[in-house]
Amino acid sequence: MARVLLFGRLADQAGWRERSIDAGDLATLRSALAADDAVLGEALAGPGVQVAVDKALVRGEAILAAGTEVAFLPPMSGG
Amino acid sequence: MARVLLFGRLADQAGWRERSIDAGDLATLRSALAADDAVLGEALAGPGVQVAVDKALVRGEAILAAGTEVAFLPPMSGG
Amino acid sequence: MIVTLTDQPFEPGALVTAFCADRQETGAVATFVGLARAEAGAAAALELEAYPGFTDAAIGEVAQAAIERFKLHDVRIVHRIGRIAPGEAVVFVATAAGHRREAFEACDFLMDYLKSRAPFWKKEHCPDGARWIEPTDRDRTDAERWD
Amino acid sequence: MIVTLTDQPFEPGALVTAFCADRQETGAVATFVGLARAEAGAAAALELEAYPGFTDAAIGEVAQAAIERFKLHDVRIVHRIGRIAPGEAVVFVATAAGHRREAFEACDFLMDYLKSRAPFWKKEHCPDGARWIEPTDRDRTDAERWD
Repeated sequence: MARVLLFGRLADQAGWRERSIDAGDLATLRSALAADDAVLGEALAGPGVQVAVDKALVRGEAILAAGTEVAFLPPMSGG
Repeated sequence: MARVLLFGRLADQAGWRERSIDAGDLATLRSALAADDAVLGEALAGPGVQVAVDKALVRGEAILAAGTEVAFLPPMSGG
Repeated sequence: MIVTLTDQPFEPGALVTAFCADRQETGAVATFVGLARAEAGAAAALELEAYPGFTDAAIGEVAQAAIERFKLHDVRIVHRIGRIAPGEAVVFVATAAGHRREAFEACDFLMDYLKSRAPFWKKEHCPDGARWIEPTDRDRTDAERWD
Repeated sequence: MIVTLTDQPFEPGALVTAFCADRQETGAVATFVGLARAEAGAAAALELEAYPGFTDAAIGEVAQAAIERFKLHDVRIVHRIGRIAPGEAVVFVATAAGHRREAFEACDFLMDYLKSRAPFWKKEHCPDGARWIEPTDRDRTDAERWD
């Protein structure tokens, strides 16, 4: 189970901020999220959305161990 | 009588900071000061020394009414 | 160097007092306080979201880079998160250096980073609804001065 | 806009608190605190002489020029005079503006003026005697940036 976090407009779009999802890698996780909510799936793949795995930014694929935290970060606005 | 004020190194050189001197204009005042202390007279005419009459900078000659404040200002150092 | 994210109002003056205390080599302390503009009641309330553990770590890395780049003695950063009322302090940055040029430039550099690139998500609550906002062109231009 | 010369120690944090209070349009407050460096006891004690009524008026004129040039909402300046112990605050400048660029630049501008051109006379007291000092080349170069 990965702990999935959504921030900013992604959380508003999805209607949730945190959810546990069973997925062994990032691609599987993305598919599970898109199967549940196609609009969210598209938003997560949208321009400028970054992914952090256990608080480190990753590009492309990542293996997700049990308890891994995956955060989807829309473009950052600054403070 | 003009009230004469010295600042910075000029006061240290003269050994006084404030003195009343009878003079109707700046040239007379400078002569009186130089007659009393030739080294000071030279310092007051030295490069970068400015004169303020009643707290306004003046260049060249100035008439001194009774009670006028004349300040000799060595080069300013900033704070 | 300390970076704090807080969802509670904070007092910039108290931070300045603590930051200036007991310094030996420091001749210059520059600070910046960003306030949520009140604009006579017309202002939108501001909501800032951070990713705790990620946002503060990212800011800390940039603060450390500033310490090295500008030869700082110390940095203090406090940033509000959550809902911020008009007139309240949003951000505080203090930099300590031997001389003023380094203190000013580092404070300016850190503010440009915080306002344009730091991992926050900003929402404005207006009478007609809420919207997520992006950095302004000026924020981007300011930040690019340091690249 | 307030300019104060004081021969007593002052607390920069309290000035920041007062300066930030009750602002409507101000989004940005930049401040600078100049400290007398302690340098582990090796520092010379500093003595600053001013011409009361002349020095504060001259500073006030430059502060007013800064308000116009940088579109400031407010300026606060406090400058110590007399004998200043190591570690004590020598100068405090705060600028309030709508946005940060103007607040920073005005604070920087005012400090350059205060450090290089303001009507003060500065004496350093060292173990081997006292000497009057002049602005450094860097002070002059910094101040000339604004001409």
